[in-house]
Amino acid sequence: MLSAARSLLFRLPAYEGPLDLLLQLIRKSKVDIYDIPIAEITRQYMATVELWQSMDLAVAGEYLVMAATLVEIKSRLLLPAPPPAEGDDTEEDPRAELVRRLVEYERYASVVDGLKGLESYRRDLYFRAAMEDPEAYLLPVPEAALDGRALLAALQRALEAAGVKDALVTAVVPRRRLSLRMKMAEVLRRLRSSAEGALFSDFFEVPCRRYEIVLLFLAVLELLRVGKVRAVQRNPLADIRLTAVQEAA
Amino acid sequence: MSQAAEVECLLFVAGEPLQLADLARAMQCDPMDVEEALRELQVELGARGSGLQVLAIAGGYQLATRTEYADTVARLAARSDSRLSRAALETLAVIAYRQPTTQPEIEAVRGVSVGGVLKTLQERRLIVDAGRKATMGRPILYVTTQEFLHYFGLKEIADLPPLDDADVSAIVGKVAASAQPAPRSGGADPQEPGTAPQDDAPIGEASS
Amino acid sequence: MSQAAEVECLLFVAGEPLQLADLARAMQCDPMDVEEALRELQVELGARGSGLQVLAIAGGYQLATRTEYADTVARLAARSDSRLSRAALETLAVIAYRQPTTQPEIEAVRGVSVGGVLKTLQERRLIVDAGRKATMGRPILYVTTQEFLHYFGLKEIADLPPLDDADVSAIVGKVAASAQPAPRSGGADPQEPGTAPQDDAPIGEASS
Repeated sequence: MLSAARSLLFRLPAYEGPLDLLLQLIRKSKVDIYDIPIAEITRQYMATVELWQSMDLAVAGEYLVMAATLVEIKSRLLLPAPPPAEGDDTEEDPRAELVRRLVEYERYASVVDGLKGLESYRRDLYFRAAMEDPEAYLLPVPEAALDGRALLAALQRALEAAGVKDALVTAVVPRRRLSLRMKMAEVLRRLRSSAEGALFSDFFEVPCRRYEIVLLFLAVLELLRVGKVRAVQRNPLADIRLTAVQEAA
Repeated sequence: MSQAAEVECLLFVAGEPLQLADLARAMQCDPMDVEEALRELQVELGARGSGLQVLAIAGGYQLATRTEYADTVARLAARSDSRLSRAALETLAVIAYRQPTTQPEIEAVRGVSVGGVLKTLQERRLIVDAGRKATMGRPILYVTTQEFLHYFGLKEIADLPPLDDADVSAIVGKVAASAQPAPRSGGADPQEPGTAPQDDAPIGEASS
Repeated sequence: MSQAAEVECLLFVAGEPLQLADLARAMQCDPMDVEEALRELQVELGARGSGLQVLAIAGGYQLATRTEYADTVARLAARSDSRLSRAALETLAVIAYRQPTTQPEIEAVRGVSVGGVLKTLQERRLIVDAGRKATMGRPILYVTTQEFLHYFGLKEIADLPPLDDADVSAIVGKVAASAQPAPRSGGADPQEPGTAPQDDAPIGEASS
């Protein structure tokens, strides 16, 4: 019972509406779509809908409308056939309208797999500058179709993309904020404040941005070059101790 | 200098589908010469085992990578998996084969409401609003776009896989001769997507 | 499948110079193999008289048209009906709502380099250079033009649809805050495109 309910749960999203559910029931029962055993199919349909309801799933109104339709067709089939209307030689089967809708729906549903195939194939093709925006269709925007709304939509698209690409956004800041000179002054001031200097690793505060690491490294190299700082490393890969060179008094 | 190389340069720099007329103007030659040059280019690309190919897509011509190289390219240009849902594909199918068509008509075919799906498809520029139908309520008419063709790698609407028309009309005749108006050419024929909407012809009992 | 074709695909989709390391990663091979593949590709392109060539440029590699075809390409670029690409439209949108704004700010929003797009937009007279911002590097300030208004059928900039969606404003604020030297009111507010840029304040204790 539980497994039955669970399998239904998994299958639930697979139904694209009442027509889809009906078609799948008809296929499963291996009956002729033009001669639907309406009582049996209605029973199965109602059982499915009731199961959803018993599982507290919100059943869309469309499924309930279809349930009512099925019950109505069933009851009409039970009634004795009305006398044929004058001038009408064919007797309308109460199922005809439903069958017509099912067939019509199936026509379109059946090309979906074809479209899926085309979609997959197309997604394996890449166009020029696809790296910038792989989802873009790379079509020019027709001038006539453009107005302020298009522009607003474009901005929103760009901003949403930017919201996702946080790292890229924040990476722009440092370019103009820090200079080597500033960093050198900062390092030197810190080293001068203590007789034993500081460890090279002490300068890195987590989280540390890449540009800060590079800048710090360059600053230390420059200070070493101009002879304002001394570096001592006890053995390979050990931490480097930096000390400020005492200025001649 | 060869015309094949010229056309290659143009397709390369454009990065979007170019029409024969655009190419002919830039190459200062006849559209037929352009077609010849396109064929030559395609042959040359194939002969030297190039990673590129010429595609006839969305009403024009465009250079694209071959599918064999999709994995390599994907490692460089990561894309999110934003394929269309089945609901979106079904809705698109109805629009593509019946265009121009309206929300009530689509809902009649699919048996579910499609407002949200239509909005998504419009945002992705796969369908577009093409005026209003001259029936009660004046519903918006939807048609597919060039982007739709591009999304599915089609040159034109006629390239869509055929909806099995003959079969269906035979079936329709059998089960519901009285329910279906005479098979019309407008909506169901994928060859003529541009056929003017026959106003207020009851399209497939949409209102039933 | 060949490595020359793989490298061709990658250079084709990139649209900007790619470094050996990028190519090697996507091709899952050694940088030396990439160099070999680049040489092969160059030879193949030459042998079949292709309009394209591999350029070693700006520390990377890029596909480009050969100079002989410059005139043909120029005639395409000059076509009167040439329309805006999606990249151009998004860039233009950022400029329209944030003007005056700079290339680094636009790139902060769009997450990609926009140098080529800015050039195109300037050539089409949709944006124009309006002086330089008084920040480090003194980047060029861009604003939209009369032609821009004409193109979009606007009477004035104030006719642009207001940016009132809370989500969008939040993102604008966030992006602006990170793109600006300090969280100031001026830059972060898209409603006040005319706010004068303030001077670069020295950073904290570094100014000894």
